Amino acid sequence: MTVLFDLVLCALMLLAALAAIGGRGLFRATVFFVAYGITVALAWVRLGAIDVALAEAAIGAGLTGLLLLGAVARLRRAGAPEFPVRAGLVPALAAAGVAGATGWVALRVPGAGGLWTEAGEALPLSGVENPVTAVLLNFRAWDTLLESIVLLAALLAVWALAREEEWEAPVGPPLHARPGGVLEGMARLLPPVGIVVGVFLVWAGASQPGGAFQGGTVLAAVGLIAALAGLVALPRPDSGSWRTALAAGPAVFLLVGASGLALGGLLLFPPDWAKAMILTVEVFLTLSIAATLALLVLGPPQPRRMP
Amino acid sequence: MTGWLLFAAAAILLTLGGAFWRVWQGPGEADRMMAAQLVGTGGVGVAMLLAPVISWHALDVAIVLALLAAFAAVGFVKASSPDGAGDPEEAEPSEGEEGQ
Amino acid sequence: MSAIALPDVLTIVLTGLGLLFFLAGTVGLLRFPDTFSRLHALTKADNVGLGLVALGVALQAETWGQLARIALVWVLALVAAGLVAQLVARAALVDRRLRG
Amino acid sequence: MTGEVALAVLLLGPLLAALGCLLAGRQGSTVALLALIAGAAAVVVLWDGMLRTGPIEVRLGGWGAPLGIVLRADGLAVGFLAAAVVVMGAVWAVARHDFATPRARDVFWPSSMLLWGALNAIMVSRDLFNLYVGLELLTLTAVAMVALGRGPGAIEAALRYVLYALMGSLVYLLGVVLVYHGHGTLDLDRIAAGRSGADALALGLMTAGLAIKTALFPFHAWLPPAHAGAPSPASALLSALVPKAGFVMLVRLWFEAMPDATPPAALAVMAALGAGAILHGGLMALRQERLKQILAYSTVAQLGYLFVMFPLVGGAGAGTAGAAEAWAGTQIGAFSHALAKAAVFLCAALWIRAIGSDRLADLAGLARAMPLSCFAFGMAAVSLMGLPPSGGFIAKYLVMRASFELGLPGWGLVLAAGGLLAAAYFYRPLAALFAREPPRVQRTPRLLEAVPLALALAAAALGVLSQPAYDLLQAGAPAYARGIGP
Repeated sequence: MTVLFDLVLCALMLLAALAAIGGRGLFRATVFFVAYGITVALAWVRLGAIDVALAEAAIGAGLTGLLLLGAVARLRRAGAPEFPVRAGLVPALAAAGVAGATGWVALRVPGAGGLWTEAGEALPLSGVENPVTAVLLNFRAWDTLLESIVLLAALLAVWALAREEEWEAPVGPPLHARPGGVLEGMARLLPPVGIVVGVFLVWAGASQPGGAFQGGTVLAAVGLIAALAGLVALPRPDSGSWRTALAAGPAVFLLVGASGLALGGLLLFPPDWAKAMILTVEVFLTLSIAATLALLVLGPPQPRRMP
Repeated sequence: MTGWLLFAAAAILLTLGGAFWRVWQGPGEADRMMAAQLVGTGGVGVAMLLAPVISWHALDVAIVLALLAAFAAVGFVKASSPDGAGDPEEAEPSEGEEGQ
Repeated sequence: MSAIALPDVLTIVLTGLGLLFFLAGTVGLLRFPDTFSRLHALTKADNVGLGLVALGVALQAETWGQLARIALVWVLALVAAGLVAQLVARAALVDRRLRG
Repeated sequence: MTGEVALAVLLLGPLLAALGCLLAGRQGSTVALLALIAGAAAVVVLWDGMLRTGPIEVRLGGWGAPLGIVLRADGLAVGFLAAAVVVMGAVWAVARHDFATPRARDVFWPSSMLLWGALNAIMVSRDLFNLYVGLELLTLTAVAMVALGRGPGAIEAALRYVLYALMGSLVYLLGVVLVYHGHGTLDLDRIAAGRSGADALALGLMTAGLAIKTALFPFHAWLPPAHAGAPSPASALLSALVPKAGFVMLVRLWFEAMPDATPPAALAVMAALGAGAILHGGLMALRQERLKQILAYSTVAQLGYLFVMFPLVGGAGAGTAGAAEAWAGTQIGAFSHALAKAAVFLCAALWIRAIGSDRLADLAGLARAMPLSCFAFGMAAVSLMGLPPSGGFIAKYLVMRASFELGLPGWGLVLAAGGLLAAAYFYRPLAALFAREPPRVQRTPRLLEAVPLALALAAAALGVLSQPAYDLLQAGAPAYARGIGP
């Protein structure tokens, strides 16, 4: 039965991917991309990688869909011609060749088995019980620290797209909805639930799947729903409080990492304090990830008068 | 039990194949969007069915999927409003002859 | 051949019924003639389907936390589907191009 | 411990400074200056410590490989850390005047600090995935800087850059996956200790990805529009420093992690691509009408020089004195290119401020009005052509001598051809600058003109002080390049 399930899931995943790149029309491609994100999240569940599935569900099926649909609409309003989203034969063959070769070699060459044993032995010293969190926030904290800053760099790149005279404007398009309408009702209903779910994912991340990234993404998503209904005012890129929110997570992470120097080594989390240190980092990181992702989706500042 | 749950999950996935066809075929963008919505609901169902088999934490994935199921659709209705930032309820139906 | 416990039988029956609703929803999505009736088929069918699947999985749950999550998933899916159907239908009503 | 603190200053310092710049807004450049001063001191401490005790190793979080990440500041790393801090400092001095508007200021200062931090992180990392993360950060900040340029051309260049770079990242990451599958570790030294049947494909994929990021011919199409379209002080960072990160990663992969997976034919292919870059970049530079485009194509060509090293250091000559010379020559070449290329781009920045254009025709006669910067440009051009006295000359001399010693004179001749091309494409801007025409310019402070001059003099000094650079590069160099008999 497992084989049947796997076959159907893989077929769907491939179909969604091919339809997203092989068909005509940006809108259809985008919808297939959302469907693809859902199937990939399910594949991660099937593989037991719940942490990744959570991230994929929130990013792949959630935020990216919103971002791409907005882009499609913007292109249309700008009068851009509907260019064919048709991957050329050569890149398609090249991609298939690379994927095929990688798969073939990976199946043929015996695997070295990863680092499960080492991670299991070190887990009691890491301060948390979820091995994924131990890897992300302790064993390989330097990677995660850099990754959290990568998000910020991406936001800077998005903001760089604004024109000089637009820097005074709030980010994103001017969002509004009918007062008391369905959209506004939804925007009042979902965020409280989403905040509970997001906070739960962060809090639970120490012992079970979840964590700052997953929780932060959910918080960003429900925040965006509120923003889409015009319930929250969008910030300007030079807003001090928002910049503090963007910087807080990486800053706390950096300071905690540097404080390790006093405790015996860079990015060192002594076992007795590790849990407190990691949770502190995660709380601030969640805030920053949520703020950064939400601002990334909203885009650069835009003038309030539409052309 | 495991066998049945996996079978049921595979069967739901197969019905999603039908939704894929509707996304491909359209004809309207509303059709494509609603079919994607079905893929989302189906995905929630599959994640729930996998929970007893793989890990009960799969329910958290189902929650996130369900919570954000509406997300793409909200983006869609926003994007299809006149200024790309509004809400279809703010506008009057223009040609409602078949929609009443 | 061991006897199957009652909860397992119920799970199979409920999820099986849920499957039928998913199937019905997909058939509706594929066969109904216009955008609005397709919308209608979909939201009704897949929500009942999802509800039945949720009930079936709930019988396998081991803790109250799991039960609560299953309930949350279903409620979220119901709310999302209702709101989305409303919004998309409204958008299609305002702008007939979306109907194709 | 001192070394660990110095490394912490160089790794965490720029990142903290970037956050500080984001919060400080108007005071961004001050925050950046403080970080640069601290960074310069840290480089001195590291350099000194390394010469006394050898490469400095830090096991982050106390874990060590394979579970954790190991950092190591060896000669190669410290050399690039030093080059980076010098170039950053010079760019700071010019950028402080150029990025005055709120948007430019608010994006440039955090981005430049992040770029510096990412570069430092890559230079000292010994972990394939950590290198990937560092490269992502570097690329995104570089893209942000390109997007800061004016006009739709800049956005198009940034978009093209992003698409190329993402493709490179994914292909590299696929290779990393294969390595982890085969070796069960991501640590460079542990990978070198074992072997896996997946090594050849993994190395091929990672090389392809990094070749895109390094703009190695024929994957260079993104570079000229990006480097020519970015604001000039940013171009200096992009051209002088950013592609070197991918190059250092390639060197670490080919000569440190997987020396056994590289047959002579593959080494020759890398050098052949380098030769292609030298010829193509040089010929294209000859045909450009705008100074910044000439400089961008010159970067394509100069990056090609770095790859000529591959068959000289690996292959038959591995472990001989010739290999050690080719190794040191190439790295000195990379340092002197960083200094000289930053110098010429900063000249371009000053001139664009003064006359509002970088067309060769508009530069005519500028040497009368801005003699210092024009002299700096000339000095830097001498180094980029590989004429004495300069780091560029020593670099080329060492690599050419190695190619003759090892019986592979063809590669040496390619370098000579590249030098002739460089002389040809630099002749045009130089001729324009020193033409007898009355220039009309806005006044530029002399002190600003001294900034590129300092860089150009540093590039020249590398030629005179090549022995310390050579000693530095021998510290922790792979056995291939240590000049010990096989």
